[in-house]
Amino acid sequence: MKSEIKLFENGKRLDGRMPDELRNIKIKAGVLHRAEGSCYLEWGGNKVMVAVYGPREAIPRHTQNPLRAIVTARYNMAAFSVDDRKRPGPDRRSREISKVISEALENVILVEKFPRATIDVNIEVLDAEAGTRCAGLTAAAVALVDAGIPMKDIPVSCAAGKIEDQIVLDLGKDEDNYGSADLPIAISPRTGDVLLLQMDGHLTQEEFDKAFDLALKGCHIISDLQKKAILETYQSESGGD
Amino acid sequence: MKSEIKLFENGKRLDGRMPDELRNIKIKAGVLHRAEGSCYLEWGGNKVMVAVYGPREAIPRHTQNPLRAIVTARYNMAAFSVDDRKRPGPDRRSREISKVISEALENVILVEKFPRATIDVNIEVLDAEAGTRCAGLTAAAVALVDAGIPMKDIPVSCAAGKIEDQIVLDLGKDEDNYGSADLPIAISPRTGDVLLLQMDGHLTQEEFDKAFDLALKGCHIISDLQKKAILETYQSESGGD
Amino acid sequence: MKSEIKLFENGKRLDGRMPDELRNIKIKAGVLHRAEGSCYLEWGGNKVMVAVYGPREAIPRHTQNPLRAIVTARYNMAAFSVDDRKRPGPDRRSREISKVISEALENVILVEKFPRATIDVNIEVLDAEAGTRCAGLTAAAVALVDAGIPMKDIPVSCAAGKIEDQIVLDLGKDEDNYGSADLPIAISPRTGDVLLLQMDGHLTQEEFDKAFDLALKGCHIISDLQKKAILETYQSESGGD
Amino acid sequence: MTIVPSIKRDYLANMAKNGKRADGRAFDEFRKIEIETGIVSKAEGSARVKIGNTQVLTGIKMDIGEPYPDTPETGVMTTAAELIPLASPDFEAGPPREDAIELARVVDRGIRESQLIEVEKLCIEPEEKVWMVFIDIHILDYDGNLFDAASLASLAALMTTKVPAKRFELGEDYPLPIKEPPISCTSVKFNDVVVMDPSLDENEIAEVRLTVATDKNEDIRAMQKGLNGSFTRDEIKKVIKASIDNGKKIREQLYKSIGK
Amino acid sequence: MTIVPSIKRDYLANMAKNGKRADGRAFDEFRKIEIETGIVSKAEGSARVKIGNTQVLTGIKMDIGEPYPDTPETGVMTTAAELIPLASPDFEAGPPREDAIELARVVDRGIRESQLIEVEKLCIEPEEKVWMVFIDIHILDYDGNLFDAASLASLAALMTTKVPAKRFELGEDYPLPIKEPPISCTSVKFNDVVVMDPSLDENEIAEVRLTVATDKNEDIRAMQKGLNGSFTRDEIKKVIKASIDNGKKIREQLYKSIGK
Amino acid sequence: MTIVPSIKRDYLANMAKNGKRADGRAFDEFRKIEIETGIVSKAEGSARVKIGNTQVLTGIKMDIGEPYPDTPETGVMTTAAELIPLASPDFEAGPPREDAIELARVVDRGIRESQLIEVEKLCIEPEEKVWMVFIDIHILDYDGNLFDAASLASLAALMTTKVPAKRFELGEDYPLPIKEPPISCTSVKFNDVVVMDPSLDENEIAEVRLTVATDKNEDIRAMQKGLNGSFTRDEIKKVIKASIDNGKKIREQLYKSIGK
Repeated sequence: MKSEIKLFENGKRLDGRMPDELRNIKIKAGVLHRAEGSCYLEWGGNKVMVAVYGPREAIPRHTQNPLRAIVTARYNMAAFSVDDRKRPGPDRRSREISKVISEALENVILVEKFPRATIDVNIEVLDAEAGTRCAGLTAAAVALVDAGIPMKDIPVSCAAGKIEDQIVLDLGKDEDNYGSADLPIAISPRTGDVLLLQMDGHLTQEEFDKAFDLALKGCHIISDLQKKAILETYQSESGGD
Repeated sequence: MKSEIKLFENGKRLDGRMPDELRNIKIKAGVLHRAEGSCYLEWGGNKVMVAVYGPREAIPRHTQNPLRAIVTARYNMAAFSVDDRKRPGPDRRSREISKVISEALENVILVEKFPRATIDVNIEVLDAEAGTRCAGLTAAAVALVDAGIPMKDIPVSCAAGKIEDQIVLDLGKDEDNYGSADLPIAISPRTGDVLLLQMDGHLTQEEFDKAFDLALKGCHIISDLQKKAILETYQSESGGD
Repeated sequence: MKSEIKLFENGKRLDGRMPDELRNIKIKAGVLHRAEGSCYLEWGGNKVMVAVYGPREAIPRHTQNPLRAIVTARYNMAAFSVDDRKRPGPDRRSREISKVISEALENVILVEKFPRATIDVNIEVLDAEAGTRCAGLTAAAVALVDAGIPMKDIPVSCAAGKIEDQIVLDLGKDEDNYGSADLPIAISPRTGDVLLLQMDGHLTQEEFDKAFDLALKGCHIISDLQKKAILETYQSESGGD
Repeated sequence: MTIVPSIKRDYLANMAKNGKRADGRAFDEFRKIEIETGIVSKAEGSARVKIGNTQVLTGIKMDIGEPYPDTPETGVMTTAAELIPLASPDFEAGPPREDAIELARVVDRGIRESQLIEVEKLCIEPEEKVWMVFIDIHILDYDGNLFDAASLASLAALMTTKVPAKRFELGEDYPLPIKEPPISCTSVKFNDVVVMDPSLDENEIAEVRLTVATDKNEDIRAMQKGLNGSFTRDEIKKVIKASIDNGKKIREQLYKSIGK
Repeated sequence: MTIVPSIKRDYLANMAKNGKRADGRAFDEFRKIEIETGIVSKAEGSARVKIGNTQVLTGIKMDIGEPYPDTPETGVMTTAAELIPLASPDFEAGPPREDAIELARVVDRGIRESQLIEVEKLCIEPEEKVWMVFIDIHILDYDGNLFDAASLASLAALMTTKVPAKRFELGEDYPLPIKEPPISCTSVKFNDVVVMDPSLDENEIAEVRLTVATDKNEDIRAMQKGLNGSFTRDEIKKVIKASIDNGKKIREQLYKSIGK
Repeated sequence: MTIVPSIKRDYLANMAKNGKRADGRAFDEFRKIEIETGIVSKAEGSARVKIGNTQVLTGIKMDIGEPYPDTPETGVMTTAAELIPLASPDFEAGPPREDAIELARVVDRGIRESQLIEVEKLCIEPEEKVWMVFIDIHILDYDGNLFDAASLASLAALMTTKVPAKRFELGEDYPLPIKEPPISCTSVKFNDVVVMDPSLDENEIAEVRLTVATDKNEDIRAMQKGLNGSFTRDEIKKVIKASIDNGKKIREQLYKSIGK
């Protein structure tokens, strides 16, 4: 899996980025008409659309929790979002990602306010490069704000990784394929609490610390972009009236 | 798909029919013991068996409509009814046909009389040539009468099409494969209301009018056969007593 | 299917057994912590684990019988239990075996004592040679006793068969593949009532009688092993206190 | 899972005590059987069998496919049964359930284990191409005793099947190579009475069921016990005897109906 | 299966009696249409179409596969539609349901039967290798009239699709060979009024629906009636006429948007 | 989806406040581990691992198949986990659910990403034939901490697997080529206490879970956070440290149990 492609040239990465540099990120909230909250996000070559519905009564009833709302994130990749067409429908990978994103979002949503309800977060990956789970979670957080769902904080996600023995921020496609470690995290930016954490690859304890710090730094930068996008929606909404 | 087979010879079609001639049609009602109404129909090389159950309580309950009965037609082709064995179970084609037949039947059944009920119409194609949806709907109408389901009218279905630039009635197998348009319709014969209408192929507006007229003509001929079959059942039933 | 392998040598079978000899059988009850009753059984090369849960409320409710408990045996082969890996999940063979075992167990369990309940009997085949259904049913009976489920009798199962025109007890793997008949039965040992009976192959009426007698004999031997295993559990339990 | 229809049971049990069945048959008597072949023109073989009002249609399709690796020179057969909702208000659409699976497997084993089809003659090219035989059983009208009707329809369909060699450019069509068929007869027991060829009502109150397939030499070729009741050894013997007797008559009718 | 929203129906029917629609359109008028292509970089072709607030994204993927045995020299096309829960509170996750199947089949037939894609030009090696075209329709925002939005998005995506020859080492990429596209226009009827391009509310109270695809010669290329209401012959004629008129305008916009 | 068993939570939280666990263990202490290999004779490798009363059986089957097109010279591995209803009153029959999928994927990644199996040595013929390794995890008795038991059973099974070359006429059987195994250790947090190797009760009241796989160089080879609670950075550091310490002991026991 890990081959001899050169991932650095003159201290720069294949796409010209510095080791601690994010790919370009664009976030726009309130892009869909039917959804109660929505967000369109471009992150490097990733394009993600998120729609939030709810809180509404969970159906069938036996899925209801009498004390709080359940949060159901549904991460889905469009058939055409990858090089070789993906069969439509959930697979094991998408079901695992849906699970870890649901858990991360549940942490910040004030679920106790909506007993017996469900809050549905639909994440559609329209174009996929690397890092779609971070992109999906980040967009989902904005869509939840757009839907007016009360939250303790706006969660945000970013990854760091290791390529050619260097720790870098936000792996691109080739870096993901040929790098030697990937560490996606999600945090509550206000407290620094870790809501999502996965690691595949090989990191010494020192490298882990460095990668974790870098991912944290990325999270905080992106958190600002989220807030800006939310603000823009409010402004355009009031502007539009 | 459209090749150079000759579909006319001396003004006659491959099977010797004139352009406005139907294939042979045989209809027999009341052929099954368990079903509340049934019909066996042969139409050219098509053999279709229909059984009607209901009105009975729709289960599960969330499928019930509190104001009227739901009509569920289930069109199914037997695995052995076609040249290459068909995998058992519904496919996208059969589900679409089930849907358009259900909708056509719902139009004439007095569904308001049976709130919360379901009326199930099971259509089994045992031998398939061309035109099974018309055959299935026509047989279903007779089986509904046999079951005593109250209806505004007895719907009837027939197709017309275009082969070698001629408009003809009731396409046969090769005509369906090599012809250039197929227009199946179903009507309420008393009013002429159109209950089913599909068209694939290529027709000018004039050709459409001509084909539609021809299909209507076919419907009225078949409508008489339906009524004859229903009458025969009543007679044989009273004769048998 | 039936080839020219020699299944007898000097009056003995391939594995050295005499015609009326069982394979080695080891039975141990109470081997699992979570299950309400359990049994681990080795029978020749077969290894079977059974866990019993219940009686508990049957869910969903429409599966409940208001007059008695339902007994749901679930026979499952582990993917690695056979030469060529088996796809996980039930297939038609395992569903049929689950059905005949459920029916045999229902006969002896006092189901009237537990209206609306289900008693679940999970049979996992971890290593499969021949005769897994007999092994599974025999182990299930012990696990039911271990769970304290009241029964009229402890059912027991064994097969006889025909190889090279001889009737033999308890077919081994090659005998099953190359023999000419297999007759698995299950009985209630106290009354001799036949609870399970299947036969594949070719037996004259006389051969059937002989095979049936031999299988009965096997059942009674195994019945003693079941009782010994149950006794050992009680003793070790009281010894442990 | 339904509550036993106790009134029906009492009524039939009372009649049985006096040696009678609701439709006037003797305990070991079949209903009228009708066998008709060549029903479906698209199928390589087909037959419709009626036992009383029970009506089953079996169609046979053949195709060319790869053999299984462990039997590189033998044809492949597959049996599927559908309890289509056409046949009974109690049958549901959807994937086959336990009852349909047991039915298909019992018919399948009856054909497979009795080596009815000479599958070794269905090899076209070892390891590459063999004939595949698909046996599809459609229940059209369910009025009791599915096992025997499904089995008999499948036999009649197979015995009149033509291998479609011409369609695959392998010479002329020829009859599917078939051996002597074993005939299935099914009995059920309720209130200590055993009756052959159960009607729908008898099927519904049955405590236990036994199907026995026998051949013209009166040998046993397959057995399957069903339901949660039990048989005594003596009852099993009697069922075998009655199955042989009825099997003989049905075999004659089968041969006659297919013109042999 | 839902109860007809009768208040909504009364309101819209009353407006219609006075010749009006809730959003001010004429009966035969479409909402504003936007067409944008080249949306998805991973796809061989893609387009997002908005009709009012309804928003559909179609992506085209191409691959190499085996042709069907009966058409050994023609490419293969497949159309799938997903009514993903993103687009409406009423759409559910899971396998496609009747509505999605009908949608996919109508779009598929519109492309297939009109021979829009020149599939005979998609053969690489007869009987062995042909191009496969996968048309995947994603509904992003559902505000009525899915059929036309899905069909138009699929046309725009196909007309801007590049065959990825280079990726498979078969020379340079080239445009997917395409003929003249038929344009689908959908009308619905409620309370004896027929309106074109139904809004979500109009869709919900519709008694019957008719989709008509017409080409630039004003010929009819496909029709599909839906729902349990009925049309008179006269209504059908009028719908065809209105579909031709609107089709003409939409065709112009389509060509313009893809730069032709 | 169940209501938090608050009495249980209070009880365990109270004990934890006093530095205690219900079964007397230290916070960073594992239960007794038993490892037994060679359990299943039909499997190419197998192991049963007990951690306390939790009992997991992993069986390895190998077969020959085609490699993936993008890795034509590497073997293929697949991991499946079944939470069979044998193991717990809460597990249900049917297709694997989210929990089983996460379990299988975490074990799979732990093996795959750590490159435990030297898949490049499993090529028989490039692009044509490679060895396929099927890792099937059966939970037999569920008493908490599935991740570590499943992972350890899979390691032990793989490390004792023989490639069945003889069965496929490819020479003598030989041990599956394996590198140094990373050991998984799982911790959970409740009421601000973090404990290693959670018991069933601890699992049920856990707010958040962290699994860390480390190798003999004390490097981190895989991590997975689960559940909707959160960790502070400091807690993560401590969990890593404890995982390295416990991993060392478990590695020793693993090597000993497989006779190395």
